[in-house]
Amino acid sequence: MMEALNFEPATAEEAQDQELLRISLTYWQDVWRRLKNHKLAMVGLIGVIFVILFAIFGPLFSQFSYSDQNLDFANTPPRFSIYRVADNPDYNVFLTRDYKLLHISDNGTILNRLKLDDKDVINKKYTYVDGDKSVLLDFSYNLLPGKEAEYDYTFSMNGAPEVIQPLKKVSNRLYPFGSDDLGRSLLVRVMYGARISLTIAFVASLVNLLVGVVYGSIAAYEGGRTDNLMMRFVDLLNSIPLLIYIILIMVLVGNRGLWTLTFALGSVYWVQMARLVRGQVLSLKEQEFVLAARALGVNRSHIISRHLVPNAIGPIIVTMTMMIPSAVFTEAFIAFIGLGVSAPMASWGTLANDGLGGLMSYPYQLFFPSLAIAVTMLSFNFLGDGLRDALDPRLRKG
Amino acid sequence: MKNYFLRRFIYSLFTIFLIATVTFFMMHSIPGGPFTREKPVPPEIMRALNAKYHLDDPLIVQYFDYLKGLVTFDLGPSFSKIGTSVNDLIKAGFPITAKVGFFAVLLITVLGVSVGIISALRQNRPIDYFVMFMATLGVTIPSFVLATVFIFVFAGKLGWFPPFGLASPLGYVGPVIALSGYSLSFVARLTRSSMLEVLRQDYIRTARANGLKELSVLGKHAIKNALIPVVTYLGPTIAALMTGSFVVERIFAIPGIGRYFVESVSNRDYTTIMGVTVLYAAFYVLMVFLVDVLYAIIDPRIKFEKESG
Amino acid sequence: MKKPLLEVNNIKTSFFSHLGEIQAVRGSSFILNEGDVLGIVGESGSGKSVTALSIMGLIDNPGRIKEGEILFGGEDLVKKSQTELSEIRGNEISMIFQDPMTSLNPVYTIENQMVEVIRRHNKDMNKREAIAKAVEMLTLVGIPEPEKRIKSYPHEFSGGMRQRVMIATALSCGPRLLIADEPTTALDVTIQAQILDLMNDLKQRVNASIILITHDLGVIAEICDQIIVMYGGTVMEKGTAKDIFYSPQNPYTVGLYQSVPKAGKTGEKQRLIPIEGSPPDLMHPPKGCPFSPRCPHAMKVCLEKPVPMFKLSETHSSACWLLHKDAPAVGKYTKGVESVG
Amino acid sequence: MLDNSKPLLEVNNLRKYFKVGGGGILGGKKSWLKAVDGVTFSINHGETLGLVGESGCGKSTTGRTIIRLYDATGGEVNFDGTDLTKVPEKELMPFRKRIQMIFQDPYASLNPRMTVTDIIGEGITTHNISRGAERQERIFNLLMRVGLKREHANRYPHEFSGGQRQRIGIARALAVEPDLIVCDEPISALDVSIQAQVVNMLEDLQDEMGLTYLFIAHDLSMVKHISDRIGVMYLGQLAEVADSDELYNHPQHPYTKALLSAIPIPDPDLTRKNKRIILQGDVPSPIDPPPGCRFASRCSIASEQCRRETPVLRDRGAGHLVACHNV
Repeated sequence: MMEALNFEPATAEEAQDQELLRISLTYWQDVWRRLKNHKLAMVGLIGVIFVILFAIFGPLFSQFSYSDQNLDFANTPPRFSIYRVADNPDYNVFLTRDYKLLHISDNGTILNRLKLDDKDVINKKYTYVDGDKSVLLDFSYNLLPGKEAEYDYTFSMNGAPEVIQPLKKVSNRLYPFGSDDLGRSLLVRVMYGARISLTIAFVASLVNLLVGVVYGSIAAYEGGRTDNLMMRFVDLLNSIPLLIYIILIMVLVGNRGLWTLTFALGSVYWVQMARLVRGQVLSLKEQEFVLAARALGVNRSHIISRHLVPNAIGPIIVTMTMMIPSAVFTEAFIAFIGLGVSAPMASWGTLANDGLGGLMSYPYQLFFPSLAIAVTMLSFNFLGDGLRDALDPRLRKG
Repeated sequence: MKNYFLRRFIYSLFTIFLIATVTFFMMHSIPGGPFTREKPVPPEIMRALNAKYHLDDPLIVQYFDYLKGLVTFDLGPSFSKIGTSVNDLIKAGFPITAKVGFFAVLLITVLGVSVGIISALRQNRPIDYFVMFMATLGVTIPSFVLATVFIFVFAGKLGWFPPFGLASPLGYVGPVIALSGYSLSFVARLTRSSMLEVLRQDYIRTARANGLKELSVLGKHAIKNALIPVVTYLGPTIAALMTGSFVVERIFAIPGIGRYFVESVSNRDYTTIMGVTVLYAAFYVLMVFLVDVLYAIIDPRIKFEKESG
Repeated sequence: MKKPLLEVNNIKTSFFSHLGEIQAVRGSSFILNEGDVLGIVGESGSGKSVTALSIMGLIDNPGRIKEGEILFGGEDLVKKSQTELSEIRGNEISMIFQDPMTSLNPVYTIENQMVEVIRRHNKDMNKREAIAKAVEMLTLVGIPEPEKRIKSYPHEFSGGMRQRVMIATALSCGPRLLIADEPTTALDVTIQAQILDLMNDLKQRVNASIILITHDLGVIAEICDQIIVMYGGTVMEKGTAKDIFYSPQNPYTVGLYQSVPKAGKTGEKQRLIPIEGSPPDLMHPPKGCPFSPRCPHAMKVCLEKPVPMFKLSETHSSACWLLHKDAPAVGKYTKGVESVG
Repeated sequence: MLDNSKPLLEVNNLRKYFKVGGGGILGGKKSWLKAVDGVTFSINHGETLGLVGESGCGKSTTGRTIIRLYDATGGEVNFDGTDLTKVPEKELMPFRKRIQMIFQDPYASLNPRMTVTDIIGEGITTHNISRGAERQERIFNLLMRVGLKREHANRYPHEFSGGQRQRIGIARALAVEPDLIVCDEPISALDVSIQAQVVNMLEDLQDEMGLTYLFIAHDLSMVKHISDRIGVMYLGQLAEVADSDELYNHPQHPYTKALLSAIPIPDPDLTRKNKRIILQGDVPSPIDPPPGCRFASRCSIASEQCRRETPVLRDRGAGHLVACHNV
């Protein structure tokens, strides 16, 4: 059991071998490694990329533009219950909520609208014609007291037996997200809405970033009276309800364009960024590595570009990722109370606002813009949370 | 200490004054008067209207009249609702808005804080993940979506709640949820992170080292410190709930002040816009001030630092 | 013969991070007798504070005591639940910490915090009696005008005064053991002198054993009877103050002593003898003796095999292969008897 | 060439006040934090002057004011014949090369986003000393000089231990070949065994390169070890200046005596025999300090005069300067 103990002196190399060198990673490699391990952040990142691609390239693949309308195909939902009124050749119809009868192909393409020929309101019997075909719709069952039938409508074509059961549900090939009350493709409008909403959000955030960084760093770098005065102004802005001021600016400017909104958002929300940057610069300015650079006589622009900015960039990026969704949010909010971009342009907020009226009949018109907003918000939030953890300097000591 | 509050109070009044001034000049720099309509109004009627509302006075005179009105709490007549004053509109709308807002604040503080604390104490366990997931959803769904989904599902499909109005107590449920959704989630997240931060502090370790019961360590030593950032957030939030009410009041057809504001914006009813803006701003500034006071009460270091530093 | 109050047997405490296991304490054993003042000395990362927190049962997530036992008055503290431990903490074992600026709750008055602790462990005491007790303790630790100052908040005290408050609170329930974790490190030299003076004074007047943790050999020389030298999560040497300072039997202890200037000596400038290299990474601790990579006398066995304790006298033992009977004779290192624990 | 007959650095009645409180439209009253209030000393070529004192005594501020990280409120800093406080910012460059600083916190003193090469090379580039391969070679040499390896050049600060980081900080200062180095508590954040490594290295470098040090620290025993002369600071003023051994063996100022006796000696018998002077109370606030001797409130021999008049630093023979009315 007793093994021989080796009491020879150890060489320096043997002793050195015991000391392990740590893996060398640059800051951004390290951040990226952390971020990759953060599952929700990766979900967020993919979401963000998806939303941006959707906005940029989505419209290219569509035959419609955001303003192409077709009143015949207004208010079509994303999914149809189709009734097959003739077998040979196939003839499927779909009845919209406002009693338009549409001819639908087997795979869900809208072919044409049948003309309403005769409207017997009292007996609830409508007749639609398409060339030589005529379809009789009977929805009087709806009115029977204590309705016993399990169906609401019957269709019969050219006097053929009544069809009471829908054939199947198919997705709307022409308008995957359905169409709005003017027969515009909601998918295309949501894509264009993404362009508008994201443009407003990105540009406004960029303006905020720029103003905030410049304002905050000047205040912090100059210090003293300048800083005091500048920060009093920020305090003042901070103590007023900014949303109201955006509304006032919108009223004031009158024109409801894209740039007005961007300007309105950009003019007030830089306050948060300015405070953050000031705080960062103030604390970094007193850090010993900045003092060391100053003691070496490194000039101001180098100190800012090599010492201050690279070390403040983490929190700035995090704030930026949080600013974009909040700009989307605010824009949607403003649009929702009727101050958004004017028609036929549409942001997600205006789309949601338009969809509100027909909520009970056409819920999808509200659902899709809302979904787009929520997905964007969620993605940016996940990404921002992940970045915050990944960039947290407290986790990076030693 | 008293000195500090007095200074803060004077500062608040000064802020309100500045806001009122800026708002006044903003509103008066809009091209076209409040009576500019698509249909041209005959010049003599326009003159008469302008004279009636003193719009023909020099701007500076109007400004001082307006300030005098503010000091005496008279916000002038409404331009669009003939015969009613802005004061009347506020008297009619504000209590309703305040009531909904009050319930929302109650929900946010009670539920948001407690859920945040539970989540922090059960960090990285299922309940924490669940709460944080809900809270993240909560901060990402706009209030109008929340409101419409509520109406569509609970009022429309299920019929549990009335879709519009506040006639029955059940009518409050939807507006309060829609109004508080975002802040509720935010407060929960904030409370959680603040609580986790506090639990890492040395004085918590001291409390444990002194053998204090876990209930006291958490309930007394941790919570009071953890609430400091939450309180700071609550002031502006309470005020923001009032502004958030634009949308919610519109969707639920509640005759609150937010709806009047939206209407006045589309009607270019300048006195009402100004009145409501100043009211909001004053309310906001007051809330921030109250939070400062509360803050100083919770955290004894504040007055010390602010007085000496 | 003194009775042992605390017996720490082969404690291993680790922290589990996403990068791996940090073995903060890798088997530490010692005995503290009643009425003794034990000093634990070591550099940062030596495991001295974690040892103390293990005794207190205050190892937070993601750390835990992996094995070993801590016998206090014959009972194993490792096996006790947090609820049971909370009855002991602050009552029978108290602890004060390094940074008095952050160790008191900023939002409660001193009175509030002291009374809470006193009444926690003296359930029959009413509030007035507890306040009287608190004032008495503050007087004991030399706070001027204690009746008035007790109403203050922590931020209204200086660092030295806060550390006095911490000591007063720790002693208020008459503990049998006081653990002081670097109590003077955050303080200025003249304030440190005040606190050390106070502790020396209390040592006579209070009936408690003390564990003093510090990195400062001077502080330890001043107060402690028994000394433990820790490095890399293990105990390197233990003995009386005289053993450790006058006949150290471990290259690490010797190295530590040689790296501090001897302020007493004058005349010709003396060169310091530093320990080369850096302390071990506790995520990947050396296989053998933790000090072997930096040791001037390192042998092959030192790098390969963990060192057992070698007993040199009743009071003195050291973990170093040089003390093995077969090892070559080096300097003043003598031979010891291999022992367990 | 350097003029060795005169001191390299002469600090004359240096003052640095910071404004505290006040500000804003409704701000409270302003007051002054007198961090450095009339400090006078000189350092000869190749000498090490230690500056000791407790936290808040103004020793670091003195160092930073000397190298113009702060602008002095008053007084002179004569470096090799030039009053640095009067030199315009733009013309400071030659002096930035000649005076360097080593900092306290090995974690905060290196930019975490820069590699060791960038950190050490910054001064070389700024002062146009060398470029390209020559610059890189110079950096390698500096690394080896401070006991690190060539392989370390492309690493980031977080990959090093505290002691290694402090070496990088020293290499950065040495890169521009300065005459004077202000060492601002360079060892107080390090472990005991590492402290000795750094101190020995500083001593070796001084011998090899003829450096002059202003060594700032709160640990008197280490300061005594490294310094030729020592200045003891209390609340922004110098209490006593003398040769290290003289100061250590024959302290005259009551504060120096207390400070010396407060150092715990790593020798159980000696330290327990040592009769210790315990100062009562805490260091008063440096904000708007009362007139008279700053130490009067804690001094056992303070007289009426001490509370009225500020004592000046007077030579008590052989360059032993004391600022006290009663010794």
